[in-house]
Amino acid sequence: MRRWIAVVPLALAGCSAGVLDPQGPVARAEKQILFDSVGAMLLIVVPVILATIAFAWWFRAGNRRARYRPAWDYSGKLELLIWSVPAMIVLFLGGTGWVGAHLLDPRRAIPAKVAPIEVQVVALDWKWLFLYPDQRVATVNRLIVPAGTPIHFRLTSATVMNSFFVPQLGSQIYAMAGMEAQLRLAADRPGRYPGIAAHYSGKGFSDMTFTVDALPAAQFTAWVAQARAAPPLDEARYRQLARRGTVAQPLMFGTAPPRLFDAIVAQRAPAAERPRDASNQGEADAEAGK
Amino acid sequence: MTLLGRLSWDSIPLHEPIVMVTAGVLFVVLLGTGATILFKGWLPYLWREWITSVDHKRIGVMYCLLALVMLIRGFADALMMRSHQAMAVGTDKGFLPPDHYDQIFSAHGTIMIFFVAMPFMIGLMNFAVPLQLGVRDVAFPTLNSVSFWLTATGVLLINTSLVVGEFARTGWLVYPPLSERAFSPGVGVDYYLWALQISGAGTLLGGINLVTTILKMRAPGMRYTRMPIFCWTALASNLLIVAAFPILTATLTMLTLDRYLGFHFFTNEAGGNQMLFVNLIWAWGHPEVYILVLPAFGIFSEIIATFSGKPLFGYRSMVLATLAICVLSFMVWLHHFFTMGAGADVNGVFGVMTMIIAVPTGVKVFNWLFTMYGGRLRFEVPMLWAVAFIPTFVVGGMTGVLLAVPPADFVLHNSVFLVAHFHNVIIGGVLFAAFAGYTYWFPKAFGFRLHDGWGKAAVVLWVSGFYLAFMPLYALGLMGMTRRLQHYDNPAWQPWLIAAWLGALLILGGIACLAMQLYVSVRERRSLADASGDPWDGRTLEWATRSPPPPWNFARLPQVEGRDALALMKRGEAEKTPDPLVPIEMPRNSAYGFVGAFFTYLTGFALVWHIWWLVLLGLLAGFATTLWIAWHQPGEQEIGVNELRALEPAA
Amino acid sequence: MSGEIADPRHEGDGGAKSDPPGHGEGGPAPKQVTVAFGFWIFLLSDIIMFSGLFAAYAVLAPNTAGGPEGSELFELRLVFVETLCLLFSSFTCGVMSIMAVRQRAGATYLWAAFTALLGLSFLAIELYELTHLILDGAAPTHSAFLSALFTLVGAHGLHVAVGLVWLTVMMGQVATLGFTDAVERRLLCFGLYWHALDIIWVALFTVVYLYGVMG
Amino acid sequence: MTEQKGDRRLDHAPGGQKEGAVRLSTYLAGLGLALLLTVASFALVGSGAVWAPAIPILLAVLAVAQMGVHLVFFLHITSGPENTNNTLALAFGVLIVALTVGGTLWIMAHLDHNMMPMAAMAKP
Ligand code: HEA
Ligand code: HEA
Ligand code: CUA
Ligand SMILES: [Cu+2]
Repeated sequence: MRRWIAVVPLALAGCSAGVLDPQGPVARAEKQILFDSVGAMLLIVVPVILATIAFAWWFRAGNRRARYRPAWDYSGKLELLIWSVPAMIVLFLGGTGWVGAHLLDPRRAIPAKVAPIEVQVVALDWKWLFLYPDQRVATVNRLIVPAGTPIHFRLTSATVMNSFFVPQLGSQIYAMAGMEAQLRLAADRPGRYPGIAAHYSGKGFSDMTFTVDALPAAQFTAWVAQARAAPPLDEARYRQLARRGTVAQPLMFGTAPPRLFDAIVAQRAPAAERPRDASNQGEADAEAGK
Repeated sequence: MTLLGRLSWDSIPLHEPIVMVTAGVLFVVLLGTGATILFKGWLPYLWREWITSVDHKRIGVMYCLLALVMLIRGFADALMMRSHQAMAVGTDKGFLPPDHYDQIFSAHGTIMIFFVAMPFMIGLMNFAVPLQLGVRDVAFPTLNSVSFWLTATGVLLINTSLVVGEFARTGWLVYPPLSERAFSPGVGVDYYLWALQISGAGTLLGGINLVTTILKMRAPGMRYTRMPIFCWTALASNLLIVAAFPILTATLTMLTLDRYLGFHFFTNEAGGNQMLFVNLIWAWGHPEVYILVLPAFGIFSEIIATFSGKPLFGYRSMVLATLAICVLSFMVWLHHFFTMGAGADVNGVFGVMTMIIAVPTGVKVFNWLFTMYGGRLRFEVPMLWAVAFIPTFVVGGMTGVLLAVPPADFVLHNSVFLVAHFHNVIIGGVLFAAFAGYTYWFPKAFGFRLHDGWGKAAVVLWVSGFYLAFMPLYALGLMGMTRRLQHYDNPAWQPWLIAAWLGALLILGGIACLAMQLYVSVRERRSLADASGDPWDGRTLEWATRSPPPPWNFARLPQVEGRDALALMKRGEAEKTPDPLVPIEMPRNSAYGFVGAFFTYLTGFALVWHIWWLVLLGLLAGFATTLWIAWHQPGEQEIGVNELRALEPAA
Repeated sequence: MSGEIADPRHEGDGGAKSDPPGHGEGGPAPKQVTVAFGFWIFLLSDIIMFSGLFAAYAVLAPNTAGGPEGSELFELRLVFVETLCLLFSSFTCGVMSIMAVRQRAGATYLWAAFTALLGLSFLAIELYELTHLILDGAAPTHSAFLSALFTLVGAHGLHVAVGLVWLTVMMGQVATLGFTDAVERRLLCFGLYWHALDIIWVALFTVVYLYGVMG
Repeated sequence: MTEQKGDRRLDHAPGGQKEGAVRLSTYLAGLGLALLLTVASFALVGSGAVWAPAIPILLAVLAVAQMGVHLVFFLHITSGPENTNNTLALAFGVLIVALTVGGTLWIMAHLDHNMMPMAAMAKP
């Protein structure tokens, strides 16, 4: 109970860490589109709401000053108006949507002076595995990227459908087994941004969160060097990770099998045990990371 | 292989206190009701007048009753979720473990859509459409009873899962591969599949019935351009049922084959394609939401015209808008998976198509406004719902259009912003319409009005509760809160969730008022009685007969001379040249629906639990019942002129 | 039936002078019309159901998961015979309806028997084909393509089987109840059903078999 | 059969036929046409009669034609005024089928293309 009270000022601090606090070019554009669209629609929605209240008030049966027109049920001019005004707004929104769908297509490269960094994302039950094909390191539930550098994600799932989402960086995209989605994002400046699984995936779904740490470019190189020292992600370890369960702490791996991601996409990676078929309730749950 | 398939004592969740208490209460209530019915000797009456009834009015009432009962279950789930999320922050994981919480949101969504909103709308259409068309019943009365009992079977089956087994933990649309046997080995998804297949069959048959009724069974002179707008929306809605539900049937069948026979439609292995399921389920799912909201639009159109004392403004563009929405709703389904990666062109096309729906919907809104303009507005309870509906729905529609902008959806998809959107349109649109229609037609169905004061209190509590409960979700969505979270770490969310919880409590107050209203109204039915049959100064034909209407609705079929047929008659513009009374043929009652549904239930239950002998038995019994009825169809019963005169002095 | 509209304001569309006959505007349509129309709507919905299966088949057909493809499996000559069976059964079913309308019981049985026989032959060939596939290792559990194939073909076959049961029941009805209105209506619906199955089969042999063998 | 009132004589349902209205010749004609189209379809496959890539298109045309034959000759759906409702219902059904099947194929093709594994794409 006491906690609740302590928390109120935090809430007023508002939409920190959300869509309204964008930290990258994609998220910024999306926020702008969001505001534009709402603005355009408010142009018509606010009058409609006001008119509802006004008409309801003025034409109440008790108001003798209001004129009763029991036969007024058609007006060609008004008909034209009520079809065309919404149509115009829709034209604007539709145009924005169309252009936006193209310019903000998740696969579309982000213009930048530096070459993008490659990250491969694997959704597991219930944790995120990040593979760095060029750096050859891997992490779980913690994504380290250089700030100001576009990131090219390739995403898949070794289990059920999921969705990879960093609200402050923008667009989410589904990760699905046997398929490879692509997504390009970038962080403007160093910082720590929460990431989530945005598609329900079962029991451990709520804990399937991660953090994105955008580091200055130099620090990123240092981090990679440091990560190399971590234990390797070998087959046994991967098998363990792939089991249903959550991990308490982010993990780091010094090396990873070079073609692990492709193997997962091609569904040739070592499989995790699945819950037995016979029981009607039981799911084998295990703490996969330790 | 045992005699009972997968069923065993372990299937009953004795270890879960919440479930057991709920189930216990349910059991006691059922037992009590059953015992009361038996001891008071009501069973023969119920059997004769309700269970075997093929009267569209009785069936309509039973649909609504079913929906109201399920509304309570759905709301109990909603309240649990709201209470849970109000506390489940940080280390506090709330009072519902994930296993249970996941069942609850799945159950809530499934039950609210399939067993609350659908039956409520279908019930109101069933009740009012034949009356408005000025005819004696729907095209196929016995089939109507079958439809209802199949829906009831679905309800019973899905509720059986509360006590025996479990509910699906997959969300209300059971996306594979999570819903495949490999990831959900339990019976939850199987309950879902069979309950939906069975009730879906009922819904489809009902849709065929109403389409045929509206196209082929109208009072003399009731041409299309004279049909009450509610009949038009009912036509559009039922056309959508006929066109969309088969897709659901096909899709669920494929998932069933995956689960039961090891097929590979949507599995991760052997070339299955989960995206295909998502695609097909929304090809049904999007039309589904318009199946719900179109009749709601119709109800409000009738109510606003009646209580404004004016004909509906822009009847023709209203019809046009209805049909446009009906067709457009089949061209937008991809907006539910913009983030699956179909690419810019596909997203763009479906985004634009979606926004186009805002145009005909907007036309409707403006037509309602202009109907009010120049009217003499009487703020009876149905009209209050209508006036609350317009701004609420417009806000919900606006956020819907926002979600239709692909780049905006990329950051809002699956967030609680989306949850706020659809509760905004469903509660503000469909549910408000259900309550409005319930209040509006109640006196027609039962011969007395609902109590006014309690009704007004319900409106106030519901509307304020709704805003308090769902506006915070918009904010939370923008803050990055995703849906279906059993717990969360961000303490900044909690105050908003507490506000939402308080909103749900206000809604609870609204529900209590509705219950009180019903109780008080029944108690005071004498003083609330309506002898005229036309308590609201109505404009359409349902008010031209007495309340409650006789089984044959109209002793003479009304002769329709124009739009707003009754209003014309009242103005004396439609000359009444009474035809001589002629004998009427009325369909006889039939137990087929009930008995058939009983066997269907057995079959469904047996399929869930893999009790194959019972499956066979149930199917054979159902077939035998069908054969029996094919030879012993009750046929029609003629009501002679003298009898009619005696029963209907006014005629 | 009032032909004239006195006041144009009453008129919805201003145009028509008299109630056009039918479509329920001149009052509720007779039972036979509503039943047949309702059944027509049902058939359309059934066709939409099939369209879902067709769409799934079209999407999954390339997903053979290393297993056999259509071109390795299909035996066009069998399919041709199947098609002929169904086609001729559509014809015999039509003749049966004519006999039924003329209320000639003997001829109705005869043509119904032809129809049933042709339908049974169709089913027999189909079953033979499918069991063969399974025995050859091309079971529906093998790949998404085979799942979709068996489901689509099986759904059509199931409809045919239901039709045969229905036809048998109808002959029993004719024998015991005679050509009552209800029996006539049911026969009419059966005819519609049977012809509609044929339409679905046309799509099926084209999309599945003919396209299939072309690879 | 119940005698129908004069003003309803034009209201037909599909297959709704009065005695004598549909003759054997209709069914015979339907059978003939359907046979022709079927044989043509089967013969087309594997024959060199048409430019190979056009065969699927021609097959589709033949199939549509045959469905039309079935509708007209067996189900008695025509364009007459008494058939308006039936034809409209059919048109609605066809529209829905076209939208769902067409839409599904379009969407799924794009999804498959966009999500094809890069590794697989590299292969020929
Ligand atoms: C018809 C549809 C419908 C309706 C009416 C509601 C109503 C409500 N819903 Fe809902 N909801 C869904 C459809 C609906 N919902 C769906 C589809 C989902 C998604 C599920 C999923 O994720 O898979 C969902 C999910 C959902 C969530 C999960 C969000 C998440 O994923 O995190 C929550 C959270 O609290 C919620 C809350 C509520 C609340 C508080 C109401 C309240 O408004 C409660 C309303 C109360 C009633 C409707 C009952 C009132 C009336 C009576 C009892 C009658 C009284 C008697 C007489 C008149 C005689 N809903
Ligand atoms: C009755 C139910 C109902 C209704 C009527 C609607 C109506 C609309 N819905 Fe909603 N929707 C749902 C129920 C409903 N929806 C449900 C249940 C889900 C989620 C399911 C799930 O995932 O579990 C959903 C999800 C959903 C999504 C998917 C989001 C996502 O998953 O990321 C989208 C995206 O486009 C969307 C859009 C719309 C639009 C554009 C309308 C339009 O029809 C709204 C039109 C109305 C107006 C716009 C207001 C009035 C108009 C004017 C005043 C005119 C002027 C206005 C303008 C020009 C803007 N809806
Ligand atoms: Cu409420 Cu379980
Ligand atoms: Cu939608």
